[in-house]
Amino acid sequence: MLEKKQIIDWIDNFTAVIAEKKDYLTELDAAIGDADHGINMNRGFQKVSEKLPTVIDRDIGTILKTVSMTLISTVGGASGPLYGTFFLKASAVAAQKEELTPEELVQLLQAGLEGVMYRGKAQLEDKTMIDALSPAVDAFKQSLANNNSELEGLQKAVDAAEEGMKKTIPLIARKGRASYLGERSMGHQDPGATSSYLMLKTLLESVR
Amino acid sequence: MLEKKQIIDWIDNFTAVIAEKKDYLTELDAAIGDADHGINMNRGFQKVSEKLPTVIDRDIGTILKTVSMTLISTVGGASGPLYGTFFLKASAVAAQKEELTPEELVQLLQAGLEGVMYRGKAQLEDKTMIDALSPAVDAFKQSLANNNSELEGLQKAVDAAEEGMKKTIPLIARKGRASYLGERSMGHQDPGATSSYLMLKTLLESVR
Amino acid sequence: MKKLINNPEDVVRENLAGMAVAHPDIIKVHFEPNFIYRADAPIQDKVAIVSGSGSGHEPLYNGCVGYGMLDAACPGEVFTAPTPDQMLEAAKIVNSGSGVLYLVNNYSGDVMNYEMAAELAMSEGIRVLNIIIDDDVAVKDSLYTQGRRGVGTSVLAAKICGAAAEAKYDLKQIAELTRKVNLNGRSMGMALTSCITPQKGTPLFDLGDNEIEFGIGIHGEPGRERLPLKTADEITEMMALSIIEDSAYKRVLREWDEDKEEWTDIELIDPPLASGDSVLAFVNGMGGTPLPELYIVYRKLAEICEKKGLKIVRNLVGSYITSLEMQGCSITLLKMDDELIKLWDAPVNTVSFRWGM
Amino acid sequence: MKKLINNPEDVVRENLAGMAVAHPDIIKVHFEPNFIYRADAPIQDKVAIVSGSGSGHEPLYNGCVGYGMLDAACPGEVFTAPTPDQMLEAAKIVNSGSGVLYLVNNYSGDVMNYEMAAELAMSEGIRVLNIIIDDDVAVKDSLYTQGRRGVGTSVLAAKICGAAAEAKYDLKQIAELTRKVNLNGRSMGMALTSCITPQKGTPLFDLGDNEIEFGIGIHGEPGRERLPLKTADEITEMMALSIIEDSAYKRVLREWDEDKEEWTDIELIDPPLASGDSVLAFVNGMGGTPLPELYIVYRKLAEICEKKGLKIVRNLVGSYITSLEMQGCSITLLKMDDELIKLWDAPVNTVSFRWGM
Ligand SMILES: Nc1ncnc2c1ncn2[C@@H]1O[C@H](COP(=O)(O)OP(=O)(O)O)[C@@H](O)[C@H]1O
Ligand SMILES: Nc1ncnc2c1ncn2[C@@H]1O[C@H](COP(=O)(O)OP(=O)(O)O)[C@@H](O)[C@H]1O
Ligand SMILES: [Mg+2]
Ligand SMILES: [Mg+2]
Ligand SMILES: [Mg+2]
Ligand SMILES: [Mg+2]
Repeated sequence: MLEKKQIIDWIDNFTAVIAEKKDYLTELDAAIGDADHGINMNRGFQKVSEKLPTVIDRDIGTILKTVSMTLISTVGGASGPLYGTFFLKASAVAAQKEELTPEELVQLLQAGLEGVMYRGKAQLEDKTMIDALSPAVDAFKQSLANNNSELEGLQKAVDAAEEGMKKTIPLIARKGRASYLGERSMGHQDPGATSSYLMLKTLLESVR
Repeated sequence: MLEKKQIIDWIDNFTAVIAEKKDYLTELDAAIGDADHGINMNRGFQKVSEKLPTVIDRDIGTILKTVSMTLISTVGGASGPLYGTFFLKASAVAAQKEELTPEELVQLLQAGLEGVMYRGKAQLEDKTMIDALSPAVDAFKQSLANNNSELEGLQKAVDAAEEGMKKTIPLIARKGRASYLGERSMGHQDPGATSSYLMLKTLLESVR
Repeated sequence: MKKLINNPEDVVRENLAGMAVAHPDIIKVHFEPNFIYRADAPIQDKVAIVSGSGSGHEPLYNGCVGYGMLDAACPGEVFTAPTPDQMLEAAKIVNSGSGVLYLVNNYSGDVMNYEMAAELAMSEGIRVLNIIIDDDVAVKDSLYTQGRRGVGTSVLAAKICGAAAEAKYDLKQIAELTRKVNLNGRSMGMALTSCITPQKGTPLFDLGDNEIEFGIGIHGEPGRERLPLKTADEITEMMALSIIEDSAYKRVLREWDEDKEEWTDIELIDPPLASGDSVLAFVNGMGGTPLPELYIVYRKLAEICEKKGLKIVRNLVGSYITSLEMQGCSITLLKMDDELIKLWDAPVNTVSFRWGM
Repeated sequence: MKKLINNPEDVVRENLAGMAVAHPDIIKVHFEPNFIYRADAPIQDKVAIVSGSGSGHEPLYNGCVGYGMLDAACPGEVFTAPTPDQMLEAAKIVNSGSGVLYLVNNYSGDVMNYEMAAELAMSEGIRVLNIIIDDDVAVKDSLYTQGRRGVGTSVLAAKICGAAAEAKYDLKQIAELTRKVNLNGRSMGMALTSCITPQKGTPLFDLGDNEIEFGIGIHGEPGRERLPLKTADEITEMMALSIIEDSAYKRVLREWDEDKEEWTDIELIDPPLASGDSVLAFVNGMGGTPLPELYIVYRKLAEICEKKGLKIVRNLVGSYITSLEMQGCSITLLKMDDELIKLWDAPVNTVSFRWGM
């Protein structure tokens, strides 16, 4: 069972993680993009941390929708609509809820992932955040199907996200700015996959 | 007695000296001007060396006037009109002549100097080419008045020009581009005084 | 980092504030969300055209707002696509009821933010069409990439479609015209140096003293390949030939289908240039390149066009789409016909473009 | 050195060649000696205005040739005053018999070359007056220096006097008007970086990462002082105050006396700016500075002018007088009256300036 408090912690902690990893994410983006991913994400989550206190008494759906709307209107670039859509679709699953069952959490992540895929039209191995998110959702689902605990499932998800993130290194990008580099995008880790991995890792840590 | 051949040698040799010292003069100008004095002078004298063969059969006046006109129409900047005027006024003294007496040579340099002063309105110690030319003409005149030979007189002129050139180092510029630097022009040798010293030194070497 | 700025976070806002006080006769500026719009908006019975991408490309769209061109421009953060609320609020102010065309460059960020903006605007009852510009021949295939980027052609499209809007083309007609401009425009760019974004504070990439990046976009991204430094004539020839010899390019773009009421993929093919074609030749500076270098490039480009049988009927030389202080340039060739020439020549009055009035 | 050029020696010529093919409707180009002139020159019954200085400041005078502005521009080598034969031949082509005004910047090279040009032109029966622009307040005294340099005001003078020539002011009247513009204009500039001339190939001076040059000219010369890097607002304030608080400036300039037929020194004093004055505010980029930075400066300048009681009635923001790819900017304030406003607003059609037609 995931309580609202843990969701709020997740967002708060992820805000801190993004602030701390801002330069790292930006450096990753400098190699195959335009050197702003950390800056973009940080601008968005700083604003989220301003907005969050106004809705902490509301349901999880409202909280996640606020995160979504704030990201959509402050991040811009590719990651703004993508993370914005992720949280928007996630918020629909959590509408009216004060807590989430493990199954609901999987649904929530799954919905977010599907939103990202609809908006961005990327597939697995296009060297995007999908490469972290998609295997994570699969691993989480599988783990629950095997009757593991929520924590165990989340741990599997984070492991899969990390593996997916690292697997982006040798890939040739086929979506987003990095795709223009063609073969020159090989050998670099995708910034969006990295921030997605960090997002799931922070979720695990906030739940534990 | 100075023969036409020696005048032609002087111009030829000075063309070579300028080509060789181009970067040096430009560096001097970079410190207190706009880094083009060597480039300007070289552009002019390269053109002079193209034009000269067409007039070597004419009198010294015509030869020097050709040098003048070529410099005026190719050098530009401050040094173009100044060296152009120097040779223009000098050429008037040598009009119709095939050789020059020592006295005529002094008059020729004196006329050139006066032309430069009229055109540029600079005085001694303004940190310009005047600081090399003016003491040189004085020393030459003085030396002849003391019944020294032409060569001795020219040697004195070159020594005085060198001393005048070095004396520009501590001066604060009051004319030309360097004057905008105010006290920051101190400690640098004036490029125009340097090229003027080289011109006289080359004359001596071409006569000797 | 040496820039004439105060805080890096304030660059976009203070730039807009400066434009607002400098050009009140032409534009107004709205803050939070940020956008620039025509001082006399909305214009009755006229389709409104809204564009804008990341900042750092000035004058670009900011300079294109005014009579005969854009109704509004939405500048994002530096090199970052603007957010949907900017385009939504801009659309609300400039829409006269005749609908809004979002002119979108084909970067994943721009495309997605404009799609969200269109969804929001339509949900508020504003008729909107998104048309994408993807003209950068440095991107070879559309299957394994995001597809061609939108670069030089977007400014030309803003001028031509802006004139069409003044001439009372309706929304569908302008959408069709924009597609036509896009399919007939091709660009190629290169960089001699990188640039420094205010937020990052260090160069986006390192280039050796004897290297250039060939096939760049306009966001300080590295290009298609890194090459040894060449002469202006050699570089011009490489760029011009990549454009002139580019073969038919097929891609799938997502547009809103007003009948089905959903985003639909449409396939578009642009025909290659051919001897005998009339073109508009646009030599664009990346910001830090002195104007004479652009004319040196234009001079060679004119020579090559002549040799290839292309007739330059109009031209544009200057730094219109920049990457901050980057040194480099791009070439755009837009195949022209009588309609496009007439619309190009039509009066315009913006900060960057002014003629005929 | 990384530049989009072929041979350093060919930069000026190839730039002109590019301009000639790009703008045949506005200008023609003459080579050896080099100058650009109005495509429709000479204009009957109109005084001709000729200017030009070293190259490397583009678009500057090259961009000012056309209806309502200059009749000819004579570009020298990079950062080197042009030679008298350029101005002479230009005068011969553009003179319609109403005489020629040489608009000269106060650099020793420019002044001397234009004096020689005037002497040559007069000896060929062309009536010529040389009027000098010296507006750079970075130069404090005129006694121990070459005197103030001609910078931003020269472009404004070209526009205003060009309009006066179209309005059929005669030569003496235009000379008087030019003096008036000069005495009412003041400029101040600064640099964040140096620049590289094609011929030298290395930076003209070295600036530390946290240093700026304050009080520079436009030839890549070092400035009045080197200061630690500051914010845009601080820099703008320093520049604006040097101009606004500049006291009356007295200098002696050499002009041709048509009665005495000789060069004569005349003493001129320009009155300081005072609260209540109307001004044209011109923020100029040095070439490598992105446009938003100029608007950030303009924004602060407008604030300061308001505080000081100066009313900005017209403005100009952009890179019009550059030093190649140098980063930095200058501010010019020109005190305006009804005559100057009317002439500023008059129609103009050049490569850089186009309005009212
Ligand atoms: N179409 C897409 N689908 C999924 N993810 C994408 C897509 N395009 C880009 N991304 C992700 O966005 C990241 C870049 O985000 P960011 O740098 O903030 O935006 P931008 O590319 O606009 O500068 C990439 O690393 C990639 O993971
Ligand atoms: N008014 C003047 N009178 C005499 N010499 C001058 C004057 N102005 C400049 N000079 C000389 O010209 C030299 C600079 O020449 P150059 O660099 O070729 O021209 P510019 O200063 O136009 O770049 C100076 O070093 C100085 O000696
Ligand atoms: Mg990015
Ligand atoms: Mg010099
Ligand atoms: Mg970006
Ligand atoms: Mg010079």
